[in-house]
Amino acid sequence: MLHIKRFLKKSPWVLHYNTGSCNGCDIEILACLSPRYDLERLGVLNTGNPKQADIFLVTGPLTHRCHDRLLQLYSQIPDPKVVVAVGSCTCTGGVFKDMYNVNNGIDSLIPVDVYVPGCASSPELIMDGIVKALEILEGK
Amino acid sequence: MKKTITIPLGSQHISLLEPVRFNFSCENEKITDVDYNVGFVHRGIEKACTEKFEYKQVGYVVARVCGLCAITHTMAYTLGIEHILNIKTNKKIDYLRILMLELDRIHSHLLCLAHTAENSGFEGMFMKIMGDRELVMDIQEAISGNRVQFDFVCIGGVNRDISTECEKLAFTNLALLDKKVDDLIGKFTSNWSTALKYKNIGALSYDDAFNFNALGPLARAAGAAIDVRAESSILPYKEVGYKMILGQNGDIYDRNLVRLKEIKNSILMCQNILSGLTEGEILVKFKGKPNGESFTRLEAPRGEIFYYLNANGTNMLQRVRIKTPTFSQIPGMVEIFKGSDYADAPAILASFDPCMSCTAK
Amino acid sequence: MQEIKIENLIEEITSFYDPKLHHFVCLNANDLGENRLKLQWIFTFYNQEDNYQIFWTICSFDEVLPTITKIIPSAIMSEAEIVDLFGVQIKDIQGGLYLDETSPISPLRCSI
Amino acid sequence: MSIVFSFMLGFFAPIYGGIFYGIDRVLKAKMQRRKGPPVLQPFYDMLKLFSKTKFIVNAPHTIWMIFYFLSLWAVVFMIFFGGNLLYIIFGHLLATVFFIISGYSVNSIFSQLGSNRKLLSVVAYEPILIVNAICIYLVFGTFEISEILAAPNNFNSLVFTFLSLLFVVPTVLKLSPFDASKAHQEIVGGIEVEFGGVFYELVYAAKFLEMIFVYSFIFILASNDYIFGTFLVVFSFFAVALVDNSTARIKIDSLLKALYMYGFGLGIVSIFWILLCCI
Repeated sequence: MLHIKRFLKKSPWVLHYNTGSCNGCDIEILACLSPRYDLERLGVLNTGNPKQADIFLVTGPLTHRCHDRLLQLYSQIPDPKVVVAVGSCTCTGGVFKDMYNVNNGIDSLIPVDVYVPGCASSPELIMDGIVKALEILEGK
Repeated sequence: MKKTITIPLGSQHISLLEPVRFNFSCENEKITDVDYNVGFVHRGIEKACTEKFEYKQVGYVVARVCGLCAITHTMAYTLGIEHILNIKTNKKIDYLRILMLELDRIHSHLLCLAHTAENSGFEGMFMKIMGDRELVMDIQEAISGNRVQFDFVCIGGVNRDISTECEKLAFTNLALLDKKVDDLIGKFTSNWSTALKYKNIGALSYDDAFNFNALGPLARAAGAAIDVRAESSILPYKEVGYKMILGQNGDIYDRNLVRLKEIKNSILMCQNILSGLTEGEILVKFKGKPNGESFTRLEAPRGEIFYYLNANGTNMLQRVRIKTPTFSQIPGMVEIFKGSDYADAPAILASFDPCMSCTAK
Repeated sequence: MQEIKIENLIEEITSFYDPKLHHFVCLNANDLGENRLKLQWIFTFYNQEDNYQIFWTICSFDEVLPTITKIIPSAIMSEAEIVDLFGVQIKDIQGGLYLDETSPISPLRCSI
Repeated sequence: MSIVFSFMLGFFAPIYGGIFYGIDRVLKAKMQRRKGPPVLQPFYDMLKLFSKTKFIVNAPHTIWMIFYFLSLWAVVFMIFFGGNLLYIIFGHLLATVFFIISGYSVNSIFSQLGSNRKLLSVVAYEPILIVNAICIYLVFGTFEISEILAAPNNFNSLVFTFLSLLFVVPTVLKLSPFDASKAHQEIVGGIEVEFGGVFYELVYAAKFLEMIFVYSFIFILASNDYIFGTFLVVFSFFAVALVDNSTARIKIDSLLKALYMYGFGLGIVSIFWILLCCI
């Protein structure tokens, strides 16, 4: 019997959503796709379409207006899926903690599998996070 | 009868880095009306600056308004508070500050060019520019210790001195980048498909640039000589070789060229600064608490950034007002969208280099 | 700096503003407490170094302020922002630029 | 060619089509100074898509897509069994129409825009295919692929046909600059947008079949000289990848203009070339 599930980690397609971060982590995610870091050699495609995604990269401390959108996107991704919180503010709220329009990290709304720290997270950290996410994806 | 369709762009879309929602009302993919929603990133930084953080910390908080022009935010705040506290910095500090501002401008412009290329379906160019951009990211990392969000500027000076190895690395990388930018200018001017995609698309006329208060490369591409670097004397830009770069038509093509030429100018400034650096202290001591108000303007990669500070003699500021370039340009952007094709909308949007986290704070 | 009355704001700005010469930076609001709001319309001059022209006035939160978007289209953002963050009323300008139902109401206002 | 061999070629078309696609991706990455994914990446993607949860937007949407995939596969079978060139072109058109209907059947604006644009691009490239089929008929006197492949090599008279087909290849494969119908950054993949899981695999594997469809057109231009035919395919493969990497996406009306002016124009030139110079 062929174990289809182990191929999950060979072809992770990424959906990226910004829930109110400062763009620092977002441009580092773009830098990850660039020739020096080249995420595509791990099979990563930046799909931009929740229906075809496996890994959900979220940046930002979850502002009130992004709340519903994040939930919608999360529910549109077919199982199995992993959520990677990129950046300090996405993990805990970071510097934006307790500001009046934020919810202190996305784990107040959706389950997070991998926390990537750093302000801003460097591309190496983000890649580490994605590799970690692949291990979790295999187990799901 | 023409049927009007509404095409949403955002808040999550592959061509967007940040959440912003545009609703394009289109007739046959021709945009007739635009509805915008820019408040997705509103976090409440202005309030936190006056209630949660002391004035010495605020510089690092406002850096998180926007990751792309973080140094400009810190810089503008620092200049404002230094004006209130009456701190005079020396030449070395000014030079180091301009160096970082210009490096930041180079990487931001390169990112914008890459993003415009990507959004017009030009993946090869995106990869090429992103590859070249790593050169300047290396310099930033060597000087400040972080790639983006380097908290380099502090009240009274800068946090790190520049070592001789960094200087050497910066010289080699900048010289290399200079050649690559020349190459890029050639590629942007000679490619058949980019000409179709960029020429006369998303144009802003000279008069509209003034009427809609356009700023930064958007205005300069239309031929309007609007640049805070030329209108402000806080930082010694004229000493280091600043030159205003103007376009003519205000279309995407001109915006790209203005950005590329500004990168060349910034590289020149950085080289001048690095060769003209003198020995000196990097931090000026200061005493007392701020009391008074200040208005500071500074040129971010996207245009004018404005800080209003009001302090009342305590550790907490009374009011921090941040005005960012994209914020005042949105009515102008909406005007440009009208009448262009939806197929061009992502490329036009990227060529504005919009920064929503700046806009919504 | 020039103090103006809120009634003749439109006339003052119309007579002053020339799009080719003056740059509208922003409309700044500052809550001074005790139902007093300081408003500043900040302008600069193109091609002149550090030259500001600031019109300012102090008003209360109950007044309905006039809008200058007819003269300066880009002012709409500044005005919508202070409508949201301070809860003042400006003619023909709706709130909802930044805040939703779940957000606090007029967060930058002093809590007195 | 024996029937069994042809059947095997047709049956395993998605498999080696996938390998072509994998090579294409690696080649593109190398051109962009990247390492790129492994060659077998399309199969990893396929197996992954099988293990995802199944999402169906509505039944017709998915059913039309299955029709599209099956009829495309049937077209590929027809190619390998040496069928009639005109039947193959119209069979492919039928498959594409299923694809377009599938795009129209959901209430998603991106999918419908994708269908509009796909329809326009079909209108653009289909005449070129037919004109080129006429050229092939003029040279070989038959539409049957099996007879064409047995005829002696006469590429000199088909040079312009080859050039004109080079315009069709990126349009059918949705590659830059003629990829307005897919336009990832504008309409998020167009018709593909609403598919997820195993049904997206159909769209994904259809790309491989489309590759086989267009490249087999180029292959038969060399008739019985199979080595030269392979060379033509490899050459156009490189040329298309190079152009894909060095151009931006042009708008759908520019696409129509470009295809009619150059692609169709070259097809007409080809007819005159054959009639005046070669017969």
